[in-house]
Amino acid sequence: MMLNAPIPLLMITPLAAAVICMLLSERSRLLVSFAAVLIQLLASLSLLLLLLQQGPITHPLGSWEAPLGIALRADGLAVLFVLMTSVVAGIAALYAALYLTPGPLRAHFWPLFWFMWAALNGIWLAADIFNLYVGLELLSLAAVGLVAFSGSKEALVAAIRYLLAALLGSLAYLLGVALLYGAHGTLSLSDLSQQMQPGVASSIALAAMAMGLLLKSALFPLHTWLPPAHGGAMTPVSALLSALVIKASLYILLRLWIELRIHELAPDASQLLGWMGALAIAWGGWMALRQTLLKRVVAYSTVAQIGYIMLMFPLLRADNAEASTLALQGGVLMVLSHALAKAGMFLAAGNLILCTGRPELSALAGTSQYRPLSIFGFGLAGVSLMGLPPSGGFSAKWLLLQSALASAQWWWIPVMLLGGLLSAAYVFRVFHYSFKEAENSDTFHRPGVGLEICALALSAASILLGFIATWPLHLLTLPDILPLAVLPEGSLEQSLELLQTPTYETLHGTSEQQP
Amino acid sequence: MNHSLLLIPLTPLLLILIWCLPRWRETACRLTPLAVLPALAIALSGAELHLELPWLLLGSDWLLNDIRRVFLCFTALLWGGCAIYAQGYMAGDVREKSFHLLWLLTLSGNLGLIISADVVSFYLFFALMTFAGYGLVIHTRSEEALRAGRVYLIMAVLGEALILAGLLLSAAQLLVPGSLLLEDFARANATSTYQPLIISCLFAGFGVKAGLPLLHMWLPLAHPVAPIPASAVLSGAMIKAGLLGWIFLLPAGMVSLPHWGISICVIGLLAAFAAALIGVQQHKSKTVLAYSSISQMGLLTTALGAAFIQPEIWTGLVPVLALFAMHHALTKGTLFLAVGITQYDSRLPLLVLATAICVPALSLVGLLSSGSHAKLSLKAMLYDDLLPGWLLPAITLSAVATSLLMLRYLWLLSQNLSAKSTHDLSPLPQSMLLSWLLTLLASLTAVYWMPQAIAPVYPSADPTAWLSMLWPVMAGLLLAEIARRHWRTLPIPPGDLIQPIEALLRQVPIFFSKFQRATAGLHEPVKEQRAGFADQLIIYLENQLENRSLIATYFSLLTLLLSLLLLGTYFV
Amino acid sequence: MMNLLPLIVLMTSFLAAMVIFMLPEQEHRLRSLVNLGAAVLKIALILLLIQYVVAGFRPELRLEVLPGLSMILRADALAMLFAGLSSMLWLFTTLYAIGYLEGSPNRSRFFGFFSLCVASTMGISLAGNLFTFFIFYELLTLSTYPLIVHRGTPESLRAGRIYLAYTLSGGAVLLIGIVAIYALAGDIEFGDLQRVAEMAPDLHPLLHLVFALLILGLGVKAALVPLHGWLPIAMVAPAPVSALLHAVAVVKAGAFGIVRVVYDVYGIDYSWQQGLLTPLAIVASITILYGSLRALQQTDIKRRLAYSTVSQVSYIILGITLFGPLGTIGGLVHLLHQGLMKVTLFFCAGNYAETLGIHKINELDGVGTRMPLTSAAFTVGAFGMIGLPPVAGFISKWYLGTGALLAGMDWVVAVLVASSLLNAAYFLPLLYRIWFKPVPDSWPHEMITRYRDTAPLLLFPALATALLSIAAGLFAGLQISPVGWAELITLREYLP
Amino acid sequence: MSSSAVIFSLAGIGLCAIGLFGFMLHTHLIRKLLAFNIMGSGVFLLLVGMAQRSGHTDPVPQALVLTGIVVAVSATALALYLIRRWLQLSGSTELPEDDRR
Repeated sequence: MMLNAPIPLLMITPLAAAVICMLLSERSRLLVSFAAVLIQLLASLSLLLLLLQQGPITHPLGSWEAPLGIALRADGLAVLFVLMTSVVAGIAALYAALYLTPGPLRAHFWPLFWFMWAALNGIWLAADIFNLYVGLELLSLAAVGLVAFSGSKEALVAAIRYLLAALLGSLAYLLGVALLYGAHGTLSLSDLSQQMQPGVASSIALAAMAMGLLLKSALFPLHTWLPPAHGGAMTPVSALLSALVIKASLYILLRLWIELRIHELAPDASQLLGWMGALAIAWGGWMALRQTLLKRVVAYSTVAQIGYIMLMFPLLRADNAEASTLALQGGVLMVLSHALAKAGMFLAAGNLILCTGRPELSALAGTSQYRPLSIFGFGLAGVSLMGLPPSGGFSAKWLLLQSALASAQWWWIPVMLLGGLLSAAYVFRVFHYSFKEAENSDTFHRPGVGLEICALALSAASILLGFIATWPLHLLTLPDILPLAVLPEGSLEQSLELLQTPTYETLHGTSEQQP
Repeated sequence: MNHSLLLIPLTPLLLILIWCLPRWRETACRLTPLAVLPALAIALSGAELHLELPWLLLGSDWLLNDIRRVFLCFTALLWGGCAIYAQGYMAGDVREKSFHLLWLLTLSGNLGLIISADVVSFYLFFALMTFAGYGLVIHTRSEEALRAGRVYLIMAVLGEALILAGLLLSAAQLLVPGSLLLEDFARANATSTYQPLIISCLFAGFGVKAGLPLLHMWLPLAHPVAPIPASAVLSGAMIKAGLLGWIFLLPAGMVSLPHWGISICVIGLLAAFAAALIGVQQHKSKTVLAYSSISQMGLLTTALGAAFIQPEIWTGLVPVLALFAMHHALTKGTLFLAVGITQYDSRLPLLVLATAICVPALSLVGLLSSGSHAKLSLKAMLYDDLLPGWLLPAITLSAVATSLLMLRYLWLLSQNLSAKSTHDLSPLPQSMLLSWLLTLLASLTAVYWMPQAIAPVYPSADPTAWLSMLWPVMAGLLLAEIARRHWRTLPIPPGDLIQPIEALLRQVPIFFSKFQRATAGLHEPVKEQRAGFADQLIIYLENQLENRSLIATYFSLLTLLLSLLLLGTYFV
Repeated sequence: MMNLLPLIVLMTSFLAAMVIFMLPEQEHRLRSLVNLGAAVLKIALILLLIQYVVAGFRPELRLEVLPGLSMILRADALAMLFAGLSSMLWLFTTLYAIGYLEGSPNRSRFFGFFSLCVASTMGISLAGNLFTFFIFYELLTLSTYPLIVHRGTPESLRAGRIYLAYTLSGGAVLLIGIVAIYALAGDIEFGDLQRVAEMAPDLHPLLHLVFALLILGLGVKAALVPLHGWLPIAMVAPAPVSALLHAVAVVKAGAFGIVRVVYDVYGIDYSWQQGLLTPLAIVASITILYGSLRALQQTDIKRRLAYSTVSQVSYIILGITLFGPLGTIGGLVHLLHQGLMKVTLFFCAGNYAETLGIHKINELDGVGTRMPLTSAAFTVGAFGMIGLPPVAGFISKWYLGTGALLAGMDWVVAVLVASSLLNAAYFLPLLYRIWFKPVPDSWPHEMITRYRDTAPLLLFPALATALLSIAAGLFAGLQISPVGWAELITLREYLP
Repeated sequence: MSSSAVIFSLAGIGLCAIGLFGFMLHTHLIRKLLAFNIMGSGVFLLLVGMAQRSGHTDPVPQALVLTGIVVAVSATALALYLIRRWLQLSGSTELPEDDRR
């Protein structure tokens, strides 16, 4: 049953877990959660297998057909994000279980966590724009709850700010949905991509949807709610928010942009997104450099990294299939590696704060001496964020750079590289503090081994992604969501072949070494 | 048998190994005189030896032929004699042990370069000799010694650099690609397009050792301050390394280069005369000897120049040069050692002492044994129609200069002797006396038992020829007598030109400090820039963005902008 | 198995690093054991690899990390030159570091990153394309940073910051260059010269630009003037780190990268025809002279050595710009020779500092009497730098000079000669002070009094590398000498 | 498009605009929340209005609005809870203007 129907399982398990967690006692709550995490992992894996065997799957929930029913769709991109969620949220759940002391806080955490996961899966698998709205809204509410549940004053302010921004974004998105439905009479993404009519209503609709989504993704200059929310939340929450939640709205934006073929028809709009991204890179990097609180540094780093992801949009060009493919690959890889690295970094930062007992950067002096493992976890994640090899971040940057060159948009190259340097500056600023001579001996607390391992696992995964990037990128071709029709002859086929078959050089090289 | 060549430079090095063991150090010091024995034995054995060592450096090639044997022979003799001398002279010196170490190193270099037939070994031993010799020069660590050492080192490094440049330039156009043999280099230099540059570099580079004018300043500074045995080998043996370099590497005898020849002759004669003129103004016997060395090397330089004008004479000239080198080395060595003898109570009758001191001086002016042989042979070789007519008279005339220098030397020594009464002086160590007499003997007789290579050139004992050697000495005596009565010595300091040059160089640090000031800022840390304008602006804007719910406004504006963009490009 | 060897070589130090990170701080003996064991094992493996390479094999391992983009580890002759150097010096430097850090804190971290640094160097040498090269190039930056800031003092933190600013910027520029050449020519492997050579003529200006970018990026680590500013400042690091930085790892990585770009990406013929080499030669010459001039002005021993490195590393670059086998041999062999000699000098400088607290040049007076063996080793290194035989430096200089003339760039000889003079000018005074100045009444800060010279673990590596630098010069004629190996590489380069 | 649809749509857009302005201008959190609800009503009106184009009633927008209302209610509830907590903790109904260096 489980292997046959992973899609409903992916939706139902988290919702069920959320409800059950609200009802049960402390101990059983953890058990249920672990069981649910396990089911989620297995379900996403079986979905992957199914996808590899059968290709993209469409699944009407409860056998109700669209438009009134909810249709779910699992193509390569969706499955990739499902898997990413399972890995990151699974590890974050483990971390949370170890991190949160038993008590009311933990009681609040698990239901919200499961609602969030349900919303995420809903968004990844949604096939129509209204379900995306529902998912978004559920996600926002769960996320706001997660930010607020620690109960401190700062967290509360951050949560209210976050909520207000999220509501504004949701409404803008909903407005767009209304206008699009009014103009086209359909909500399904695939129908819309075929029936898209030009007009004022469609333009406003798309603009409102895009901006609403960007507001939820905290793209500069709509980012100000993010640092307090992500920096002020409890560590596992920060990790989840930065790694997964903001990716949901970006995912929707990407879907809209590609499936409604805006990247082909309105390159100027793409340029706007790109420039906002460029500014975000600079702004976020600079602000990260100026923070005195460790988690704020990491939070502003998210602002900058979103900018990187946005650079994918102007690089998706109708007139250059090669550049578009590279851009899509680079952008998606950037999302993946950022998810892993940022989650790892937040967890490592949380560990460091546990060590020192203080949230300031200046408290880190001596940590590299006495708690090298925590710093190491932070550093590994930092490597990926800086875009230094070998890491997923580097591979993504490589692809984006290649794409920028291929589409002759050279101006993104300095943006990416300077952004990389800025991120190096703020990551190494943390090291700088940690390497400072400590006056006293080992006075640090010792975070549990489990916590360290969680952080390290995520950070290491972001590095590992640099070596196995072909594998997630292969999923992007199931099906290839950039329509083949607009490609010049052969170029994509070639790159597809590159994905799967050994190149001539590979064969040549191996044969050559036998003298 | 060929491998016995290895012994020549390695014996001193082996002694150094022994020296390095603290318990054996004393023994090693006592054994220094033995370091030359293998070299001497091999040199006198008369066999032609050739050893190829492809694994050594870039592929080494060591050779002992007739000419080299002469050089090896007198070098070993002189070093051996001086080493015995040093046993007595250095006894009780605080730095006696380090003296022996440096002695052995220098010796190894000096012996090694004589048997090197490839450029790399040659350069290696040459450098070894030069740099270890520095330690000998500054042995006393006195102010003068350090200054002399400084000048010596700077000039030596310059010389090394010039030699390296010359060698590299020659290597570019070898006729046998990849060869490292000295003779191939010399052959290449005969035709190379870089020829002027190569000849300049090599001539000047080795000229530093040989004391060419303007490159000579270290000589009168270094020779007097070094301990006497070291001065003797510096002036006698090591100075000849420069000559060897010329013989091995310059294309003399292969091509006719009259312009070069004339220039070299002029330079040589300039050295011969000017050194004498400056030398007679000096007040230290060792300084006078040093200038005499410059003067004598000037004669050899002139002969070299002649071979550039008339290549035909080269084959005959080389043995003569070797003979002359041998003569000068041993004689000058003896003269230097004599200076030390006069500082002790030798308990010899004054007449014996004076004779023993005067004999080598007479030899140097050309009146006796090796001196007359060498000078006569040289002149005989330069009887050539193609050579400029003024060459021979000039060389003959140079004997006047030499005599003046020798007279000055003897006079200074006699002043020395008479100034101190015998009982002020400590007794002369036996080893010093022995070695002095041995060297003297060698200098007088070597010409008769030296390797046969140079034998055929001996001119017959022609009285007229001898007369031609006598009159310049007489003229010198006359001049000296006149000068003694009417001439006050000019206040020319040892090293003559070095003083103005040093004054000039002292300006250089000023340039340097200016340069330093100009570049110091370039890579020194930039001051921390905090709270720059841009930074403040960004922080201000960030606060503005966050406060007062402006986010909704930006949001609306951006939505509007995006709609317009979409409208503009998408749907219109 | 043979094809796995490069990976195993890489992993010996990488795994050693991981194990060391995991070991508790107080497990000094076990850590040293792991470290030395890995170092010895690596040398053995490298020797094995060299056997294969000599026999004409080319062990290779590849992994596709991005579509059309592979990570390639490959042991070719040039790789083995650099790998051999780093594995050998790793052993000595580790020994030295064990002695040097005796009793100081944070050794676990230090040795961990130390091994990681060597692993990156291995990766750089074994990289089979620019992409792989870049991966390890940046990894090297990351793994050296903790070593530079190891002491945690404000100066070392500042040095670390400056180091990062330089090297990461350089890395960024290099990345542009690499991305650009990949965009132009695809996944271009080292030695695959057809792709660039056969490119359409209208792309040549672009290729030149890319060449400039690559050199600019690599030039930061190779400390080409004016990109050298980090090097003297990074001198605050502990002596073994300086030794590693200067002799093996960082500057060599830059130089080695330039070697790869010129020989194995663009190809020497193409670079020569297009006139790319002369500007590079000019930059290298300026660096040689400028570095020497600046070295003259320093009063701190390590800073003087640092500027000397600036100058000496450019010999390598100068060598590869000289078209013809001799220049190539000179450049390549200097990669090894400079490593040996400079590591000796830094060991000795460290010994002076650790034993007697000597940091300034004017404190060196008479130290030859107190520490004769260290000083002898220092002398050997200095003579090598000046280029006096039989120390290895002469051999490099000889090949460079003859190579320059062969390539028709006779002005290079003047540069070499001037540089020799300057080298003499800034090394000979040191030697004079060491050997000929009277022994002072007291040393600045005498720390090791138990031994006649200094602690054996500090002394042995310095002596060993000094002997090796002499041996490299003295036995240059042997097939197994650095020159012999460089000749082998050159043969393969010029007669493919 | 029928005239009632136009009226619905225009009213919806008007409400949206009013709500947006309210959202921008007010600092009192409850007012902000109310402004958001007004905006929400505007969007729902728009949805319903647009759905009337084909003469008969389209069930989809109805379902959407229904869902939308549920979502809006829960969001409002959460917001109210948070605002009340904030009032309890700080005694203020406005967000603090936190300044950074």
